[in-house]
Amino acid sequence: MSGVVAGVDIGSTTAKCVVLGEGPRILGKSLSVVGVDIVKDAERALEAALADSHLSRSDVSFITGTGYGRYKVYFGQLVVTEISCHARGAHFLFPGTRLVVDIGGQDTKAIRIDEKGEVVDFAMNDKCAAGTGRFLDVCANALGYDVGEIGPLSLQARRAVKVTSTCTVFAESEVTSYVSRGKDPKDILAGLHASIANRTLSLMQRVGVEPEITFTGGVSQNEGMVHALRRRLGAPVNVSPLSQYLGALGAALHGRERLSGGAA
Amino acid sequence: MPELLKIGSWAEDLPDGETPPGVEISSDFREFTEAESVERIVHLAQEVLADPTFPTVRAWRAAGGKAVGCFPVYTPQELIHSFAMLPVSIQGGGENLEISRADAALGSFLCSISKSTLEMALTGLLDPFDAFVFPYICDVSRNLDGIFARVLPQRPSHMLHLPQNFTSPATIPFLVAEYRSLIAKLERVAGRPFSQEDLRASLEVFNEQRALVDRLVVLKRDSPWKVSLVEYYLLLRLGGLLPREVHVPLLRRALAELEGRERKNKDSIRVIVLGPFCEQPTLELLQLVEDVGCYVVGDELQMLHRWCPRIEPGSDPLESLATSYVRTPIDIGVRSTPTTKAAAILARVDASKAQGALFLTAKFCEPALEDVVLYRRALEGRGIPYLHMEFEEKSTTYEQARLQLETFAESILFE
Amino acid sequence: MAEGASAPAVPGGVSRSFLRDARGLQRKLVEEYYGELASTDPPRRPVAYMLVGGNLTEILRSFGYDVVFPEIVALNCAIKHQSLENILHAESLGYGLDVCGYVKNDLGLQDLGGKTSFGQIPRPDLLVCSFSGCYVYVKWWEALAESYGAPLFMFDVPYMREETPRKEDIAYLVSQLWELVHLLEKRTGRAFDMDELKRVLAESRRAEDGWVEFLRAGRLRPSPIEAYFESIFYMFPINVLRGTPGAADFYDVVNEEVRARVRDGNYPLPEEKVRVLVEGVPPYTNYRTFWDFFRKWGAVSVVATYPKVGGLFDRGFRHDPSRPFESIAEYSLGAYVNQSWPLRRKIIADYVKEYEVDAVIIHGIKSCRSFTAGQGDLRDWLIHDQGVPTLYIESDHQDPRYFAPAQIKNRMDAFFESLEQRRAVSAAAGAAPG
Amino acid sequence: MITGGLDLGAGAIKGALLEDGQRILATASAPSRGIPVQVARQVLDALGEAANIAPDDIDYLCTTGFGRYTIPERNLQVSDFTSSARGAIFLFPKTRLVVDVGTQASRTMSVSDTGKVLKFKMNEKCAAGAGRFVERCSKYLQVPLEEMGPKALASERPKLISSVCAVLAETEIINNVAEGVPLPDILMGVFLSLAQRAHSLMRYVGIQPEVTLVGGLVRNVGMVKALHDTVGMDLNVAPEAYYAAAIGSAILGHSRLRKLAAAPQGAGG
Ligand SMILES: Nc1ncnc2c1ncn2[C@@H]1O[C@H](COP(=O)(O)OP(=O)(O)O)[C@@H](O)[C@H]1O
Ligand SMILES: Nc1ncnc2c1ncn2[C@@H]1O[C@H](COP(=O)(O)OP(=O)(O)O)[C@@H](O)[C@H]1O
Ligand code: SF4
Ligand code: SF4
Ligand code: SF4
Repeated sequence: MSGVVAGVDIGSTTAKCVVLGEGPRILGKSLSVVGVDIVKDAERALEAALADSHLSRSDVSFITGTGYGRYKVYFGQLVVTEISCHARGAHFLFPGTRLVVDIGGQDTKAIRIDEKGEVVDFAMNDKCAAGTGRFLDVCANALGYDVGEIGPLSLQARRAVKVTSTCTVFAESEVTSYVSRGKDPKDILAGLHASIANRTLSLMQRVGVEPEITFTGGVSQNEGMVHALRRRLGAPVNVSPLSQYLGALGAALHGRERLSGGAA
Repeated sequence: MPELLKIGSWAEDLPDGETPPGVEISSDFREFTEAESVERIVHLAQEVLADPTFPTVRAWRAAGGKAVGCFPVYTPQELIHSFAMLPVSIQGGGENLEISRADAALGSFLCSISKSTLEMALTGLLDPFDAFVFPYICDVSRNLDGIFARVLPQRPSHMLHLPQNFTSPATIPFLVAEYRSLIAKLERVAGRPFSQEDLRASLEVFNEQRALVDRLVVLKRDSPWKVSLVEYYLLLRLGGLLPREVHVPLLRRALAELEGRERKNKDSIRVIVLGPFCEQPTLELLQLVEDVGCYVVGDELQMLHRWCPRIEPGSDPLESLATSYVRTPIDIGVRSTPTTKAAAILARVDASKAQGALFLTAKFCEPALEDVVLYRRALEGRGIPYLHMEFEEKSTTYEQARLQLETFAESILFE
Repeated sequence: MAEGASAPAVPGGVSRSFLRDARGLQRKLVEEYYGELASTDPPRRPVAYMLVGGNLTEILRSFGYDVVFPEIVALNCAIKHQSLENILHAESLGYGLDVCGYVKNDLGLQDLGGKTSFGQIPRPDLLVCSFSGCYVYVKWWEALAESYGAPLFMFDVPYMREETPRKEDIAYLVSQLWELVHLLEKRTGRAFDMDELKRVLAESRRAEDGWVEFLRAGRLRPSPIEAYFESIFYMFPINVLRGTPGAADFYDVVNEEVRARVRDGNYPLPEEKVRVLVEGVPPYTNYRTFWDFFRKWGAVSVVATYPKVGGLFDRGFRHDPSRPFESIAEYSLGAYVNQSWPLRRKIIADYVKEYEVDAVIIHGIKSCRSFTAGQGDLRDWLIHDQGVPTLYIESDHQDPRYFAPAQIKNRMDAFFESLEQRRAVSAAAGAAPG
Repeated sequence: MITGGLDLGAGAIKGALLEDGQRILATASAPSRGIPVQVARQVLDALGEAANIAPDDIDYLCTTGFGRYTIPERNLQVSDFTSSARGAIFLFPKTRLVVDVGTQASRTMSVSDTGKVLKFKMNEKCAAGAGRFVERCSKYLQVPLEEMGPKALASERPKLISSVCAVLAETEIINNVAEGVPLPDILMGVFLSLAQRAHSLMRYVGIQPEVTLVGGLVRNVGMVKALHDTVGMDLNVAPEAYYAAAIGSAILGHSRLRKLAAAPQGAGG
């Protein structure tokens, strides 16, 4: 049996898959938008990652599903919540990590982990989708930008506009009203990012702010958000180009442990 | 009316984490004692409110005094005063305070004032206080006391059970016992024993303040064009932030100016504002109410200073204080109504000759929310128009509020 | 960690076969109770509305009143999925989104005529507000008084900030109790009968003994009872039928069943993996779904705070026929939500020890501030000061719109998963030291 | 006399030109994107073109809607409630209750026989009572906005949405799709859920015998049917009702202009 394992992370917004070889080698990965047919999306995510790693289905000996749609990963042998997976993934990339902050499409999580990468405590945004990727997507849309653009733009702000509405539904109207009052979109964006950073900090304080922090999830690809978080914390934050894949990576790692009969 | 000053964007301008510059107020409150015009007083009041570090309390402490923070709506501040301590009304952190830790401790679906008060406790902004009193006005205020006991163990906090049975002969003795429990804590904080004589003197100081507050309330009711809602509110609000001895002369000077004011009576509608008895609307919102054409001729703002007309100290001032609470019928969301809500609201509308009622309730404030239904039923029975809007401490956009207020005014004014 | 599935891994419909006769008897009691209330056969007994916390059932019963608890009517509606309609109706009357779901459900139901699937709820002749532990009680009863025009008796119960009440507190309460007695004498034209009250109190006491025996069964390992979910069924007699022989007899049946469970090895779960304390009001609209989230992980609730809203009997309190008024006064002070946070924390810490609890689940209620405001701080205290793994989740007790199954499940899965992992790790470390 | 009404909504800017406050000369709309003033000009140009008049021929311009203060050339601005009520009465003179489901907000108001607003209510925060929600559903269900209504009509067992939050509701819908609920049932479920919210606003204000629908929702047959079924009574619907607020403000502009003409010394706007 090969030591190749795969992790499939079906989030609320995107599906991610990582194929992991023996040792710390990522053989391939994929990222796609989730649609309405989650079962198919999961399959496609796996196929794409396999293609990326030039492998076929039979080369993979263990598949783990995670994320909101983890129960739809019918072809997998194990399901683990994305909380455990992000913890594991972050620990793998940055072994000193003690606090993981995952901002995804619909959830924000703060996860405190120990030196082995086990979850000690976690907190999630409770009330609603406020302060998540969706919130940024909606606001970006209202300003006529693509999500990829808003981070860099926010960094050019001169004077952040204060955004108070954290409700995704109403933030949109707040943003529109600032535009109509002639505020610079960059300043509005800086305000939006600052407001999410503040929300996120509040979540982190629930579990305790620990010295080494790793930022994961799709929103960690947004430099503006990374900057806002660093500024609000007054401390460095680990980010990696792989950050969005850490859930899938963690899932693969959990699978590997299971395969080798380790603690799982 | 002076232009509403825009203060308090310090949170925007400064890098996060830095403490804001305090408004310089000399330790003897000279600025307040010297402030001659209403315009100047309003300006000072806005500065005080925009600064979450409690400048008046710091000034008091600088002179060696002790201060006790009181959560709204009613606390017997006379008691605190009788120990020569400064009783201060804590009414939230205002729109500039970032809430980050309190959310976690309290839960999401709570009024802003409870969150911002806890946030201030967690971030050291309440350090200028020596003790706290939380009256049982609602479950949130009550629970805050127990949370304070954990997060600020060095500073005593006391939950005061305000009775709700106003007919039992045992109520007044019970309230006296409640006050005695509070007194026991205050004695420890102040480092001196309670004295009936001191309380008697304090009652007189508060009586003087109440008489002036009454004059202001009557002025606002009878000649609403002479004093704007923002001025009115700030003058009252200062009453819970300044030493009473500073507030009383200040209010007297302000009243002299306001009563003599020559202003045009605008074509506005007369409304009574119900609901903001605890958490306070922002100044912008208050101003908006009058901007769209409503004169506020009755309200529930800052009830503490006008709970009862005056308290005769009598032979047992403590009992007099308790009696005044129990025997003064006040129709407000945090006190069970002895009559019916319908009778209460209609009497208030009649007394103020209001043409409409505006319910401004703090978001998540259950005591206020529940009354709205009974009130509106009574108002509908009489064909009195009303509008219900919720507010939060932090609002930067007022589009929705403006839209509804304008419609409300238009619907009364236009045919 | 849960096994992956080759078929949809939806863990619906887990069997709850450990429930036997008591559950059926409870159903019967509820049906009979509402059936009697609904019957229009004269002569009708007068009806008093009352609240669970600090209720004065015994006194009213001694005057021949029937008691209706709108909270319990509301929770029955919610369990039967009938709450949303009432809530929406209350919202159209003007009750805001953030008003307590009990209040909205009840006032909505009343306005719609009081018809439920378990019977017609009669109108009140008297409203007794035991203001014990929740300010909303005051508002709610004011609203009822206004809509029914029935007289309202305000029974003001001081909040407990010290473990023992002051003598002035007791004096205040006893005085109010006598005022109630005089009011009842006036309304019924009957003289107060102290012997009858004592007899009723003795019945209460017997029921209380039985109820406590049931609750304490959670201390066994494994626990033969589901202290949280099962209590939802068995709280009815202790709160509503207290003072009647039926209540005490009911707990005899329950306890017999619990003993049989131990004897037969018929436990709530085949394997008790995690012993849980649950704090907070249940999500009645979805409590079965919620329960399944526990079962899936082998989690059994061995103790819960919610069943104590009607009194902290398990902490030693009993109604006492030899001190009738004083003991009623002490009872009304002892509702769980009438305890200050420091006292609540102490109760929870004691439970964690006495019941050998592994983890705490706090269920916050969106529209209830009395129970909920401060539960976040409680979580913090449990984790950091007490070292007990704790999960906080939020939904509503009455409003199904706030129960987000996917989100709650996700949090529960992650929580139990991490518990399991940490155990596995420490077990591995224990097995191979060094 | 030609008066113009501009309704600057969050989703679209709608305009109407009226002759003597009685005859609709033209209506036009454009989506609200970018700078409102510019879009408003486009709408005004389109109106002028359709009615074949020059911009200067508009004697009086009255704005309403979210952006009513942003247009410098306006003579008057009125609130959305006031204008929609007037528009509804103009279209259906016996209207006593007006329901408006727009992009951001759902509103309802009771009106007098002269079109005066008596009581009104808009949706609270946290309630997914608005058209933007429908737009987003359209996006991720991959059904064009215009087709959502007609598709929904085929529903047999509508799947209601329980969440009050627009964002959480989206997840719920996605779940439903994943569980194989037929598309028409999902769509109708969305409309029925929105209709229930609108209905509770209507009940708050008080149901009246004649109800008129205005705003964006009249363009959606699914929503109209859902509301009809929920309320259980006939509702006035007309294509012009999409422009009710714009029409209403043009009418209000006209009566203001007449008043000004009658009392020339009080001119100004
Ligand atoms: N390149 C990028 N720049 C900025 N934001 C991004 C980028 N890629 C993804 N995002 C954000 O990440 C979110 C999705 O995060 P993800 O972790 O994939 O969510 P989930 O796991 O819930 O599906 C999107 O809502 C988007 O806001
Ligand atoms: N052709 C259409 N088909 C279906 N729905 C439509 C159509 N046009 C608009 N809508 C709906 O109407 C809403 C916009 O309503 P509108 O009254 O213009 O809002 P606002 O006044 O806030 O701009 C949109 O969100 C959409 O849901
Ligand atoms: S605003 Fe209302 S809920 Fe909040 S503390 Fe004050 S009275 Fe209580
Ligand atoms: S304790 Fe909570 S659930 Fe019970 S009545 Fe009070 S607010 Fe409602
Ligand atoms: S509607 Fe807004 S505030 Fe309400 S739950 Fe949803 S995102 Fe949060």
